[in-house]
Amino acid sequence: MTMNRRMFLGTTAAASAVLSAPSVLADGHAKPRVVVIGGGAGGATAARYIAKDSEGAIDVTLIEPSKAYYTCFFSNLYLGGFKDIEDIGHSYGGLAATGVNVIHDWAVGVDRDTKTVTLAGGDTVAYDKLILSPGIDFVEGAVEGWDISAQNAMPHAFKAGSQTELLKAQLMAMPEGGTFAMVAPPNPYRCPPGPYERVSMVAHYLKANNPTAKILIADPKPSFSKQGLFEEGWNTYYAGMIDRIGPDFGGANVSVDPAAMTLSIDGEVTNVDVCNVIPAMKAGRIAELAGVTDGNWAPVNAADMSTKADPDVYVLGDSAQQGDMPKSGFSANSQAKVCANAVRGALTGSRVFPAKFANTCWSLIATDDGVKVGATYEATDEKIAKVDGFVSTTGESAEIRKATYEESEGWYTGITSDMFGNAV
Amino acid sequence: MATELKTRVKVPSSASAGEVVTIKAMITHPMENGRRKDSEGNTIPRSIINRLVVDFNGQNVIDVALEPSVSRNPYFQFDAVVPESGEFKFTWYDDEGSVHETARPVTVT
Amino acid sequence: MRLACLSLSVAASVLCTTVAADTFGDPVAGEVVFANCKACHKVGPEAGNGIGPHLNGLFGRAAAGLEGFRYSRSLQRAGSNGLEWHADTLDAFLEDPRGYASGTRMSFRGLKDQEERLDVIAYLRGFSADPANFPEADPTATATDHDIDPEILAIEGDAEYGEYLSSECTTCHRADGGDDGIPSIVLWPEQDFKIALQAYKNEQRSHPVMQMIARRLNDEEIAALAAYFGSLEN
Amino acid sequence: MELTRRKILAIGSGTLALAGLPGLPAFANPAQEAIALLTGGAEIGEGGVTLTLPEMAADGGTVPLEVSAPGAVSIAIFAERNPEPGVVTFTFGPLSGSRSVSTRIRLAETQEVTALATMEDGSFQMAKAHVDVTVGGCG
Repeated sequence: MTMNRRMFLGTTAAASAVLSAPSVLADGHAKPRVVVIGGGAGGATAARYIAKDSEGAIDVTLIEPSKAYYTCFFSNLYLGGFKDIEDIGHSYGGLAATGVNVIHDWAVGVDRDTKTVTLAGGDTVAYDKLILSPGIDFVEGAVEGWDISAQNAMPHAFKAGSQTELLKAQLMAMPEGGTFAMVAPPNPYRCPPGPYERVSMVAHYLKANNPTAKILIADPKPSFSKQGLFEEGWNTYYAGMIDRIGPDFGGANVSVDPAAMTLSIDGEVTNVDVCNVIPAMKAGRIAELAGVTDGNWAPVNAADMSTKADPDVYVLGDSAQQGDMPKSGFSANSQAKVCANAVRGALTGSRVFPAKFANTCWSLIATDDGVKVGATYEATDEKIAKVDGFVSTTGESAEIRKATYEESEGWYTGITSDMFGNAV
Repeated sequence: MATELKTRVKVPSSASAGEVVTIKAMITHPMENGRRKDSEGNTIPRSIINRLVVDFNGQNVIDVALEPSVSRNPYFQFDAVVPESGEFKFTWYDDEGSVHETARPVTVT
Repeated sequence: MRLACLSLSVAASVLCTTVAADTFGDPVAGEVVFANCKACHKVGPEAGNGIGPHLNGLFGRAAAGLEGFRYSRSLQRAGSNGLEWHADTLDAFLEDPRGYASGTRMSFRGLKDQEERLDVIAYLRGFSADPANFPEADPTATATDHDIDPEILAIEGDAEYGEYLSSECTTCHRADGGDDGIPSIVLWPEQDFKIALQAYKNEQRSHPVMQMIARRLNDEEIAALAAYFGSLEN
Repeated sequence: MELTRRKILAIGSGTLALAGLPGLPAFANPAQEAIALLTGGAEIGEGGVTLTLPEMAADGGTVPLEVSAPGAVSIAIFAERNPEPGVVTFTFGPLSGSRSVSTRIRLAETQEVTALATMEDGSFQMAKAHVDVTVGGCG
């Protein structure tokens, strides 16, 4: 049976009618106010969609310290020499043109009782709905011998920008036949295939410029995302260059000495030339300051991304503990649109549609050899639950891999214009 | 493929006579189970590590027969008695008939 | 579809010899090449506009010159600047469509093999007026290439719901119609859009991401998306 | 010993010469067939084998397994719902330090895993463990 149009409209109209009464606004202002903290894949998308779709009915403010945003996705391609740093940098001009009030400052506090956000510059910003999309921070003490003050000697490069440029500079300065080490993070973390795509890109660079160099990975996880695909590619393109030490051989028992440039795995000390330490992760600090985290992450309701702690505070992307979706830019962008639709509905009575989520992660292994994994998700009472999925297979033809890579480039253009609009 | 396999073992470098030591052994190998298809729909032929033999000074510690249901990068942890100074020898056999050997000395103190 | 285009042009590789641009191709061979085009472009007596404009009477037509088809701004601009379709301009366009007209919505990477271009141009020449150098071509337009229930295709979409659903598409497919590794989907005729998504849903078109996305869209949702994307301003 | 080993290998490669074993009952699954072939239908005791697997595995491609059977000369592992039920067989030599081994196996779906130990006196012991295989996340 197919629903006819009237039945269809009838059901959605009924659903939205429940939500049509705008939430109670604080006194003294005409328009509902949405404040978004964090201008990445989650925050920029949410701000842009709410501003665009509400057509001026909602005041949208985005708080983001950086004036230029460098995407973490595709930053590995910069390491591999496939992209310039400018290719992954974006301004907030397009968001401003859409009507978003962009404030470049750090949010340093949230008072959920008075519904205000405090900025490092001293100002406060009031909100009716607050959306947090602060990405990740690192768990202190996760890697023995490393703290954030060591990030210049041993960069994490898991927030893109100057850290990525530093890692690239160190890679280029490696002595002939030197060792590039990576301390991989435990689950869950931002971008599950990210460290392994990075290894692929570093290997691609070294193969061309420093072919006797070695890559050493200390990994606390017994297995990792797209492992079969990566290992197949490493064997094909970079045979003998990459050595991954999993937990069976001490990959979880690691310490570093940034001053001496050494890495110790299970007590065995190795001199390294570059050491990319990617520590265990947790929600961005403002989520913790807002009091919406439980442990390392912020639990949210799957239907609209509102936090379990406060129905007027939403958390998107990496910081959210939502269920089955991986922490990725695609996921954050997908969650942002569901959240934007719900927030707009709550504030203006516009139609609220059922939550649908999707994610696809592309990774580049070598020139024209791209792979992907993806899934669709739905909101259940407990969590965001996986519905369906696919993954590239080993042994695919070169044409398919090339098309997959080209598709990833198309996606990059697509998602960045979806996040930032078209800058004017 | 056969030339690029990497083996890894963990054996204490010293032990007392008669001590039981824990040994870990791994080889990087896709363990192709012969059931997957490539993009053209052709079956990818079975290619696995089918046997691991671990000896110490010519005496057997363990003999493992592997089937395709062992995970890729086969990994085993087991215990061995070290009666005297000598050498552990690890021999991996694959479907193509190649043999991959690693040896690791132990000194009895 | 896209993969088919890709594999063809890759397989053909760069065999470009020094065939002069005024050499006539083989229209029979060109019909085979045209198989890559006909998902979007129709020719023959019954042909109308689909995802792309029909190609009857193409020779001598100004770029973006058909009434009733919504062309990209880029081709409109080219047309108003005087671009007309002839063997030479078609040859250049087909070699690298996006290089020739950067904003075109034609999601086709082009034919790198000059012989293929000449063949398909010769084939198309048969559907234009005054086919002095060619015999009358047989009609080739296919009626339908799908078996989707007409009732499903008749569902009228809820464009506002479609706008919400479209946000999932625009993560990859650019809302401005730009085409860069991922095809443009804006301004498609509603029916073509529905057929395409239904075909992914039924796994008659092969692309793992699109199959996955389409599988969980019901018929009303597909109609809603078609209504929304069909309604966008250029 | 050598005979046993050859038998095990034969089972693993899927050449189930069941016709050669008259009098065996119909089996619920190939793992039971394989086990019966190995034991020749002899009685199998329980309690002498400890088999440890996670109750739930997010990735069926690498499921950690630990098995221990003091006094065993060999231990064979079977997964009843895998395309081929034989998984791996350990035969202990004179310098074995214990009858315990850890490894990682593939499980095609949620199922019961069986460990069958052949003891020094020729008797058999077994243990079973149930594993729920869930679908993995980002690859």
